[in-house]
Amino acid sequence: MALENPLLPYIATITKVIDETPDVKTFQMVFDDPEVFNVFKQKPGQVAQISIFGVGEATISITSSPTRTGLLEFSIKKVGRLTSVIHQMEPGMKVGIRGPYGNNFPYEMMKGKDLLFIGGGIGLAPLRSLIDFVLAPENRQDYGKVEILYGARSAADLCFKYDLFDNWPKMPDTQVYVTIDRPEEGWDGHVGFVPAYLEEINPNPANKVTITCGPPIMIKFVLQALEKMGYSEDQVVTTLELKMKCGIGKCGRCNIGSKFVCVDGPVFTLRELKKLPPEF
Amino acid sequence: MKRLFEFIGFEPGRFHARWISGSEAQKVVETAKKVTEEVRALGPNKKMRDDRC
Amino acid sequence: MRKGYILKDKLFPWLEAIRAKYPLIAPVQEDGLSLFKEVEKVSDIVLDYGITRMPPKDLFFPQTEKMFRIKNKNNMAVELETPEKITDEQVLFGVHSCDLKSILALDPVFTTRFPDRYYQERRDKTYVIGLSCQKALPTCFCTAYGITPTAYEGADLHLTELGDKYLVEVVTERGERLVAAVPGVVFEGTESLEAEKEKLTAKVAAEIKPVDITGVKEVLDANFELPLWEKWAQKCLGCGICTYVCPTCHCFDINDFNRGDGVGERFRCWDSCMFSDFTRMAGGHNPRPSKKERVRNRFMHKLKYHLDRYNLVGCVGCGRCVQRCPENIDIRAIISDIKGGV
Amino acid sequence: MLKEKIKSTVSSLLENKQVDFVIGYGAGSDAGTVRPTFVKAVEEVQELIWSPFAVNNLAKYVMDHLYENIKIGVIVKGCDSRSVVRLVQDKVFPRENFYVIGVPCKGILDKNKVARDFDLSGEFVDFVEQGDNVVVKTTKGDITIPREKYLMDKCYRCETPTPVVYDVLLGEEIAPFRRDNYEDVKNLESLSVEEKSKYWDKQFEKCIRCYACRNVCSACNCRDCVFDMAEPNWVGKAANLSENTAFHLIRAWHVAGRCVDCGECSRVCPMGIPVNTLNRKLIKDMKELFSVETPGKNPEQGAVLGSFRTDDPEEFM
Repeated sequence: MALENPLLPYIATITKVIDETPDVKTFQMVFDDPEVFNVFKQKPGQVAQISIFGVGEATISITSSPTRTGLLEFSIKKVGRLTSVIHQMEPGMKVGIRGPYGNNFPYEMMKGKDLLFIGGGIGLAPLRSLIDFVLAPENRQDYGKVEILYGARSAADLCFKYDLFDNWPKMPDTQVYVTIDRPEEGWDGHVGFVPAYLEEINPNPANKVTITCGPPIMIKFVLQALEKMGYSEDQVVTTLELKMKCGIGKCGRCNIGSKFVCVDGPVFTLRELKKLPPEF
Repeated sequence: MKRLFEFIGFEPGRFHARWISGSEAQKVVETAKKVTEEVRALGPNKKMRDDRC
Repeated sequence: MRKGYILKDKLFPWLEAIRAKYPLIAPVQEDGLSLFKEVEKVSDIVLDYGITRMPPKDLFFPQTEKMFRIKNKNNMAVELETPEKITDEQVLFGVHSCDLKSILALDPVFTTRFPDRYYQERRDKTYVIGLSCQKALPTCFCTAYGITPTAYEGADLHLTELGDKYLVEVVTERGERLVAAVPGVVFEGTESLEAEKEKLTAKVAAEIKPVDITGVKEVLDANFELPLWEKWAQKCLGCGICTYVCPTCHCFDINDFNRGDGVGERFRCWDSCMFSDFTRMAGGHNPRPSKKERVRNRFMHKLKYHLDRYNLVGCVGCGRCVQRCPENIDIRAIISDIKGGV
Repeated sequence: MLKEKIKSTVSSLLENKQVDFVIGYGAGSDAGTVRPTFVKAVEEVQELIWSPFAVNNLAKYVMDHLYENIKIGVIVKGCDSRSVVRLVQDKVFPRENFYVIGVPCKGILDKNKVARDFDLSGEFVDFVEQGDNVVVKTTKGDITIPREKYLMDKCYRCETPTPVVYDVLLGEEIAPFRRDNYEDVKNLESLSVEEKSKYWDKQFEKCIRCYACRNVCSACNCRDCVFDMAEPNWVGKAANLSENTAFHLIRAWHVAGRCVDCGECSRVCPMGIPVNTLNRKLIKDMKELFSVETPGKNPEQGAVLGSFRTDDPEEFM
């Protein structure tokens, strides 16, 4: 939807801050003008530009599913200037949001299929918008079995613990696999890197789509593992993260070859990805 | 620094640099007074003003 | 298209009549540089300026542009004020064919898919008057892209000096409006001028050192890796000259200026894909980590990516980057290397 | 012929594996321009030329190879050789990784000055010196240029026509025959406060913040430059007079005591800002205050602002 001025953010208020890990917080936000929710219609996998006024903007994926109306959630890892400032913000404070930008996970194409989500670290945040979308009661019958494979460096670094250990495992026909990189005291779950765990589980590619997001090195080995297991390039969907500024295909920063990640991405199938120059 | 400031057109007296030890309280006071007086006499600085907003 | 003429000695009075009505931006000579500047006296306008140091894109996409004013009270209350009006109607005079074409190359970037309000308003409110070249510079190579040195595409009105007259071509409806608003163009008997213009076109085109771009796009389509990128990148200093003097480069950054008391503004300013931090992410990852990737990106944008996206050339052969590159990285030589596949 | 000497020297350096590659000059787009050329193999040596327009300071390029176990040959003129000294003194690039090919130089022609009076649009073929004239042979004919009339401004005040450091010197040593009396700086100093301010405001207003002056500078060797930093945001990215002035002041101070006055910053500026004059003001002051030489001129002299003598003037006490 075209705004009159796409570079002007909507003002929103932080309503809740959830500590996910030592360096990740999830922010619930609500537009100050409730009418904005009628025009800001995000689809799973899209991103938004979050403003802190006087500081700047950062591109953050929308982690809440569109099926949860009346709020938006953003899980933000403290890595840079803006994210450090937002980590100090509290409920009641004002931010700006513009978007939604980019394409979305191909949830129509996924209908009738089993879904395998593979995430690492903060990479679960964009996947979560689609997980909650397909697990929502109104959509659940459209999709087959849902498997979620997720890993982080340590137990403390696992995002969305309430979903991983509580909400999602309770859902019908849903399986959650969690792993951490190194053994640690008090952890009786799986230990090892995500790609290795994936090969252990060895999920059958028949009628399945995998959706993966995580650090570049994880994605690289996950893609290799999936190809080895016989997944076709169309069965593998990933979402990329590049530095963005405008979000609207003009500022020239997030291009990979002729494609702009902010409008042509961030979601690509492995087939599309292989057509792009290796510059991401 | 002072010399380059003046080279690009800041008024002499707009910028001061003084070496003052922590024990020289009197010198701090005197210097602050002198700098304030000199700068006040020069009036508001016009160079390098960022008049945005 | 309507055609008319202005007698040569009536040109400046006509421009003065325009200037009396609108801000007039035209090539002037200032401190040894020719630049498009708002003129106070039409006599300051330089007609045989060769090429301006900076392209006219600044008129539509200023180097630094305030987007909105911010009043932020400790993040508890925020007010944003967008400017009511971005610009008044203005006239840009004296744009050569390469630069005219570059405006057309920028248009789809800013006006399609999420139209950019700032660019759009400046574009809508600017009458562009083109001016044919009378001679070519050693760095000119517009003809490589099928642009003729007298082409009017991109102008609203286009002028060509021919003997004691200027041929006036009214290219767009906006041009018609300007002609109606400022009388002075005589609409009769231009046949001989048109024939003269053809001769001028051939004369100037013949002065241009030929550059052949056939096959360049195909080589780039097929090869992302070519040894030439490393060869040229090692000469590159990584400054932003080529991108800032380029009429079709449109990269920008968005930043906030903060006065300190919560009042500030959000502005955008030109940025350059040649800068090392351009694509560096907050976490440190950089998809274009070395000069090789950055140099490749710039020339791929000029010769391939812009064509892929908008079916328009990303280079118009103005030669500014050739003139200004401190280390003589010459896109014409790169084109020839690409053709040679080296 | 200097060109032949350069070629044979570089050939033997490469053949004997004394260097990994050599940075020299190749032919540029027109007769008045040279292009830095990186020669890695003997076959490529033919690309090297010598030209009276060979102005570029090539020493900067070694900074692309920091921390590499590499030996780089660099062709330097007197002015450029000061960069080599400073790079070594600052421990940016070790002396043993340099192979310095020195070229004595009576002055480089300013292509902008020459182009006003002569047609330089042909390709460079060769040149010969005939007394006080330089005859440049181009594909569009020969041009006879009286040298003294068309030199780069910096060459009229050159005090090091022979490189101050080299591993091999190609050609006869030239004894210093000019003096730098900082006329350009003095002229500006003599202006009133208002005139100075107006002059520099006009210059800084033109700045497009392309950072070419920084990137070409052999004294600009920080891994992360303050001008690229968003946090802390020392200088805003907006191009306006205030931010531009801050940029130029910080840049000049930052290289104070390290700037070798090679003049490249002024040469590359696309807007014709006399960037180097700020540095020269600082050098002139340092010379007056501390009785030192231009940085890099005397390999024995350490960093000017990095050393302390008890008799240093103390204007700030």
